[in-house]
Amino acid sequence: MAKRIDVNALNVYYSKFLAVEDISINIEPKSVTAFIGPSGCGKSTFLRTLNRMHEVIPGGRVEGEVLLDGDDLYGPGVDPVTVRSQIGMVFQRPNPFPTMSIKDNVLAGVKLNGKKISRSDADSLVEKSLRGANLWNEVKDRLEKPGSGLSGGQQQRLCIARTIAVKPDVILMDEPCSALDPISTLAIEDLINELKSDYTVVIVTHNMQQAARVSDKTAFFNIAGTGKPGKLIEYNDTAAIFSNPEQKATEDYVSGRFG
Amino acid sequence: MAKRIDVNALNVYYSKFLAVEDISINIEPKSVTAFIGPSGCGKSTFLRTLNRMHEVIPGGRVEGEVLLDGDDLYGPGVDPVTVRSQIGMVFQRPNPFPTMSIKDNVLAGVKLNGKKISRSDADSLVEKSLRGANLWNEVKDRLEKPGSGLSGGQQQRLCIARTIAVKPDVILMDEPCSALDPISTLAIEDLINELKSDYTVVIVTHNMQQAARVSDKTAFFNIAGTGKPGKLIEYNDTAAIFSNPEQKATEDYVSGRFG
Amino acid sequence: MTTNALKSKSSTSGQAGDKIFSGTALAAGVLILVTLFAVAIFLLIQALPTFVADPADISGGEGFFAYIWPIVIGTVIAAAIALLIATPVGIGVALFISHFAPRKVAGPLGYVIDLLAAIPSVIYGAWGYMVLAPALVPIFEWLAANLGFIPIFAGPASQTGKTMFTAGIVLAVMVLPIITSLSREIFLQTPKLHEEAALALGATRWEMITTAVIPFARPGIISAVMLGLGRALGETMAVALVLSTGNLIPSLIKSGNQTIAAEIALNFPEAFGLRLAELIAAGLVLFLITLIVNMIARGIIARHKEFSGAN
Amino acid sequence: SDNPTAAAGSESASSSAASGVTGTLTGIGASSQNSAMEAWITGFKAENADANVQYSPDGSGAGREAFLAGGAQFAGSDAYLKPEEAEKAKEVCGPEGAFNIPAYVSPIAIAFNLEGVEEINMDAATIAKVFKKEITKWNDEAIASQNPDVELPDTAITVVHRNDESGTTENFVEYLKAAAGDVWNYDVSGDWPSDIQSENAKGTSGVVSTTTSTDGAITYADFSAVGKLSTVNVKVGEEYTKISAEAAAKALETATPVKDAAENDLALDLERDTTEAGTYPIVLVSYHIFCSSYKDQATVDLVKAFGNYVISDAGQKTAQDSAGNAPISAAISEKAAKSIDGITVAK
Amino acid sequence: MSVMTSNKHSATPTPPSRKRNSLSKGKLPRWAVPATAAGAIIIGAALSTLTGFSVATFAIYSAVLFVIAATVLTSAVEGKRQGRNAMWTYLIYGSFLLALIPLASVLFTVLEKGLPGMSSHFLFTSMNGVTGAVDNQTVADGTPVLGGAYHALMGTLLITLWATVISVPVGMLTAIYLVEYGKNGPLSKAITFFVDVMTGIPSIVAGLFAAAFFGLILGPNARMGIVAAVALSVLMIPTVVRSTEEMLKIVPNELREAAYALGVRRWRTILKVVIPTAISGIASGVTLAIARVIGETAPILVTAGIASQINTNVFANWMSTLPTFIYYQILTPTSPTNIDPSVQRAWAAALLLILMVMALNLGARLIASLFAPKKGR
Ligand SMILES: Nc1ncnc2c1ncn2[C@@H]1O[C@H](COP(=O)(O)OP(=O)(O)OP(=O)(O)O)[C@@H](O)[C@H]1O
Ligand SMILES: Nc1ncnc2c1ncn2[C@@H]1O[C@H](COP(=O)(O)OP(=O)(O)OP(=O)(O)O)[C@@H](O)[C@H]1O
Ligand SMILES: [Mg+2]
Ligand SMILES: [Mg+2]
Ligand SMILES: O=P([O-])([O-])[O-]
Repeated sequence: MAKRIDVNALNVYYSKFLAVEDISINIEPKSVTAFIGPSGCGKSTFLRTLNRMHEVIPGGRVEGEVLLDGDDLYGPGVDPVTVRSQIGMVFQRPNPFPTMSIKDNVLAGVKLNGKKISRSDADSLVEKSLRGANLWNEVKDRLEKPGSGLSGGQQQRLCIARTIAVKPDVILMDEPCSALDPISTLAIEDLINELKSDYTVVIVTHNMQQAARVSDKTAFFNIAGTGKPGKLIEYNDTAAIFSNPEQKATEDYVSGRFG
Repeated sequence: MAKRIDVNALNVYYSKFLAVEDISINIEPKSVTAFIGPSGCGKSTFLRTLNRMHEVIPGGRVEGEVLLDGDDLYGPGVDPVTVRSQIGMVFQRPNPFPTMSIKDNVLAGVKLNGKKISRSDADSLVEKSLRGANLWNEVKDRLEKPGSGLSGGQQQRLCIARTIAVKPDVILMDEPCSALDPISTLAIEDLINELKSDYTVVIVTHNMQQAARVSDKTAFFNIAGTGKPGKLIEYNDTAAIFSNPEQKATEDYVSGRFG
Repeated sequence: MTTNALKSKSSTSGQAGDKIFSGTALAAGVLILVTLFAVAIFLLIQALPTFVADPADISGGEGFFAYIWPIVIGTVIAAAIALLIATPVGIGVALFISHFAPRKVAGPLGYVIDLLAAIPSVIYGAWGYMVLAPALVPIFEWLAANLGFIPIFAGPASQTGKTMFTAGIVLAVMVLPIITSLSREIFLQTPKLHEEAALALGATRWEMITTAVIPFARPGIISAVMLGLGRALGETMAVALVLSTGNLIPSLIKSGNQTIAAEIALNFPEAFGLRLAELIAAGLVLFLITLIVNMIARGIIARHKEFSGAN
Repeated sequence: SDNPTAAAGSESASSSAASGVTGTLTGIGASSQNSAMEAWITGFKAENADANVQYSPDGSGAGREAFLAGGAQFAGSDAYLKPEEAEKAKEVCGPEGAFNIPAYVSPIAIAFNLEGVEEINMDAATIAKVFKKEITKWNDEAIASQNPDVELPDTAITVVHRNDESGTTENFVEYLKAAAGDVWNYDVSGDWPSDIQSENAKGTSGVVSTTTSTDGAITYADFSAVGKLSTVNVKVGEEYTKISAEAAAKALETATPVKDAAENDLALDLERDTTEAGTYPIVLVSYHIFCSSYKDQATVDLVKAFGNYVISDAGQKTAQDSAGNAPISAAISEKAAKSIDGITVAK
Repeated sequence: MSVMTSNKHSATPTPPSRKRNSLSKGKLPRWAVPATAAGAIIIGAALSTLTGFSVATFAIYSAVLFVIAATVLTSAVEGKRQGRNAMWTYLIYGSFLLALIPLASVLFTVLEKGLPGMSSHFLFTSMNGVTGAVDNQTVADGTPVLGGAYHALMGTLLITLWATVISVPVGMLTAIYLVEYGKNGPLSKAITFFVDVMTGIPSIVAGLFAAAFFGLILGPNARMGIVAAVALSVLMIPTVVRSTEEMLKIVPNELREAAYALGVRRWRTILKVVIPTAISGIASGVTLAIARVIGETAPILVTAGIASQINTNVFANWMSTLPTFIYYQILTPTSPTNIDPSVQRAWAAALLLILMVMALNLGARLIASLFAPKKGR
């Protein structure tokens, strides 16, 4: 199911403001790619262009190409809905649907597809997805309760479960663990490792250890200063980025006290 | 200015649900104390009881004592407002005031209470606080712009600046860096180190490295299972917790793959 | 630990500010209750003669119940027609402005719809009988000819177009801006996080609206509809001018039927003594209807409380 | 500015002060006489610059109610005080009570909209049957037989009546009841009989505009307001009387004073079933109701001045110019002046 | 910019051969929807002609046909979900167009009938001294209509102003109590409930109540501006409470907590953080509430009386407002024989009233945009 992503000379704008400039990158199928870089350098912005979520923001637009197995996401006649159901996304802030129960949250994406799903299939999908997100034990007794009653970390795991349940080709994750404790983070990282045997995973993270642990390739983004566009500085195998970066900026960043 | 905090046999409830049970802990002035533990164990909940923010939640109540330099925060006749202006708080999610400019956000704690402040005092306070939060360079040209236009990391640093500006005795931070990139995190950690020479700092974190780097003492919380109350398992010098924990649970937690 | 330093620092003046403010807020709330109570008492006292009078002296000669129930039904019919039209259209317009129209035009469009609220009810009444009613006559005739077997469309259709159906449409136009503007504000407040969550799951725009927007806005929509219903139930002048009143009949395209508010407005000027008491009693009944309707609405909102958008 | 009719305004200001009445007189009551009342107020203020009269056309019932509650110093009413009201008036007016003065007389036209037909003759029974919806076509034999010269179309008759309670309705059905009692078997009331389901509208202007826009419609309305509508000639005695102010005034002359009324009370009972040729019996008489005594001299002066102005020739003339009604006769005017001059300060 | 993009396009080597974009498969061609619309209009016209052509049936048939056809077509080509999306999209666009019809019709009627009467004379003079005779004269001479609505305009402004001054603080404070202090206790539940009930008070009852209430204090039939303002307040308060409450509820709790944690007092938090965040919604709610009452007729009649001259004192003497002015001009024309001048004045007053509320709306929007949460950079 996994698909490759090729980005060619992509510029990303917020109305007139060029937030990300001239990115070209090839993301292999069945791999985990990590985006790292300082805050504000446009990691989230770029990630959102990969499933056309960027255009949801008023004024958000792109120039250039993003190819999913050779098909341009931004080609004429392409429906963003099709794109997004093939490329799932987990956000920085947990956002379970407040009006739905935990169970319905997990099934939200599946139900949209209009496919009839039997009760037992639904139940097993819910369990599988929640287990995958390492949340099953905590919520199995209150599947009918609203998702908003959970703690932040629990909510984020619920959102991950929701995305997994749709079984997309590509999963984009924007700092999915920034609200999680180590145990949950561990579970998610394990999950990412499992997922990559079937899917293409792209993850934004601030935790360089995490990038080093989970990703096959790492892209380092940087920004020259406020108001300047973010750029892709270096993209390489994770090992190379962390041990032997080509660029001075990358080295400075990864060899900070963090690592 | 720093003050000590002594908590005696504190139970914290959400209406009928006992979220945190029987916590006793002594937090030294001019020190940094880190709370660690798995998600949902009640770290945030307990932290919020330290400046009476817990009671803002409907049904939120406590039993027991929290002493600030020997004065019970929950004593009769104590005004929560007084408590909170002496014990500041930074939240997990960045929450700048959307109606205010960056500058007004920093001055919010001062101005909202109707205190008069001269223009020059205000300007220097803004600069000092923003520098302290490592945000000055990024926003100095747009102080009059709304705070909500910043990126997540920038917003969180703005919130830290806002709290610093009030000059409290104690600063509580609930995963203040979970939305920050390493460089900002570094700056915040440096700041915490600076702050501790004057203030008492309590920080909730998932990043054990961070706990190890910034804190003098570490408290490990755990939870036996869903619906059970969170408990303080071990509280000791940070070095001891990470190198030589007394409890098996602590050791398991800190010696995970994360370290 | 003799004195609590925190306590001594707790400035009483600051706390007084809070007390005064919350006290004022409370007083305002209580004032509303008192006013409403006073209105109820006023209605009761003034209506009392109706209930103690000899049934033969009441209009129609068969007692108050026989007098009031046809116009109660009429009131409900008028309000029902109005809401059946205005609720879907109003929500549609609100969605159009909040989620469909291009941003640049959305604001002005909302403004244009709000304008409907600005038009006084006398004008709606005048427009209703001068423009709308004649325009509807051919439609009524068509309905009577083709769907006449349904009692509500039974002919012969009114030649002036001044029917319950017309009154309902005028009321719908009048409550539309109320429903629209409140719903619109709430739709606009739907957390972006939730909308994006739905879109990222591959939802179409309509599916995003059903998963994220509508559930979040549901209590607000119900309130908006209740507000509209209040207006529809209580509207006097427009109905008085538009409707050819009469006895309760099932057909909506003939002259006939009456609403409580219009009954009061039409007869109040010449009323005195018992007739006045009767009309005020009718007002009291209207009051009770609103009470019941609101209880039902409350019930609906309360059932969804646990899953309300606030978290 | 408060001076829309610029020329007239400046003139009147100078002529005023002489009379010396001051204060504000409040009246509430019938809407029928509103146009006349505006004319009276304007005319009165032109002569008495320091005096003010305000009148709210809330309706006759509301006017009498307010008057009896002490909320207005006089009432305008399409019906005179009923005995129990007259009794109640003693509470606010003192032992002498209140009295009625006919101030405004206007014929009620039976007006219709029928293409190509200008005038139609009907007797009382036919009128009653039309409004009862027993006659439903314009070319019905009952109508045709009275109008041999008129070509009547096969149009349906749409009856348009008032949907608000009204003095016009009350006078009209009083006529039907008196002149065609065997057909019109409903109680006399300001409310249209609810058994007759028909088109209706609010106010005189409402029924007129509905009738004007509906072919085949017929209604009853104040003669001055019927505009382009045609009117029915009503059979009185052996002849058909065309509606006119003079014919209406004649009806007033044949009216009889209400029995048992006080001496100063000019309430009239009209003879609706009169057979005297040239009389138009469907007439609305609207009264001014005053107290026999008021609490202070200033009010008494004001009331007297205004009351006298209204019934004076000048007053009736202005009203006629404005409202198109019929003037009261000299005889009534004379009696009214005597009654008004009898108003005293309460002891 | 577009030149640059195309340059880049051509310059970029595109690895996989691009025959057809599989993501765009099963997508309706661009011309499909306009074509369906054209078809629907033609068939709609035909159907309508069959049953005796009228614009109304033509529009209805065409619209229904278009929605059905476009839905079916989209469903068939793009799938059921897209079909449903398309259907609802068209219905929502349709509902907007539908709502525009009465608006356009009412506005057109008011403009058509009201514009001829709009003049500075109309705007700046009262009806003092204008009698039927005057109107008869103008009709006979064909001169411009005399008399204006200045007194009524003043009355409307003053009475509405006073009603707003009473209702907005009471309504907003109540909403604040409900959202910030009531904590869903029995009292706040009762208030919420009865506020809803209050929206159902028929306006005439509100007027009678205010009249009776002031009658107790000042004696029977004490009619003046302030009594009318109180009557309008009874009608206005629930709208203010309701809309303010809804707006306060959706202010994120995080903001309140942020302020509390800074040691800001609750009332200051409410005044300086919560209300500013919600102000745009509140402003439009208040505008709506004003619009709701500014056109009221029945309660004014029994509380403020009627006047033909200017009175700017709400605490003494009778007053007219634009709606009562319109009402009486229509229902009891100054000259029954020549109603045209009165009708003209009535529609001109209606136009004036609408223009006033438009200005009010604009003002509220301005306030809202000045204070609204600032977005963007
Ligand atoms: N909605 C928006 N409108 C305008 N500019 C925006 C918007 N969101 C983000 N930006 C700007 O775009 C740039 C990139 O922001 P982005 O959120 O992508 O950074 P990031 O690398 O994800 O940062 P972080 O690590 O803090 O999440 C920043 O300068 C930011 O201010
Ligand atoms: N508002 C609330 N009402 C009821 N229960 C709550 C509320 N907030 C949190 N809880 C419950 O209290 C417990 C402790 O939650 P808390 O948010 O303090 O955990 P935490 O340690 O901060 O977790 P995290 O690391 O995810 O932030 C959890 O079981 C949670 O479900
Ligand atoms: Mg980001
Ligand atoms: Mg927490
Ligand atoms: O003058 P009316 O009583 O018929 O309105």
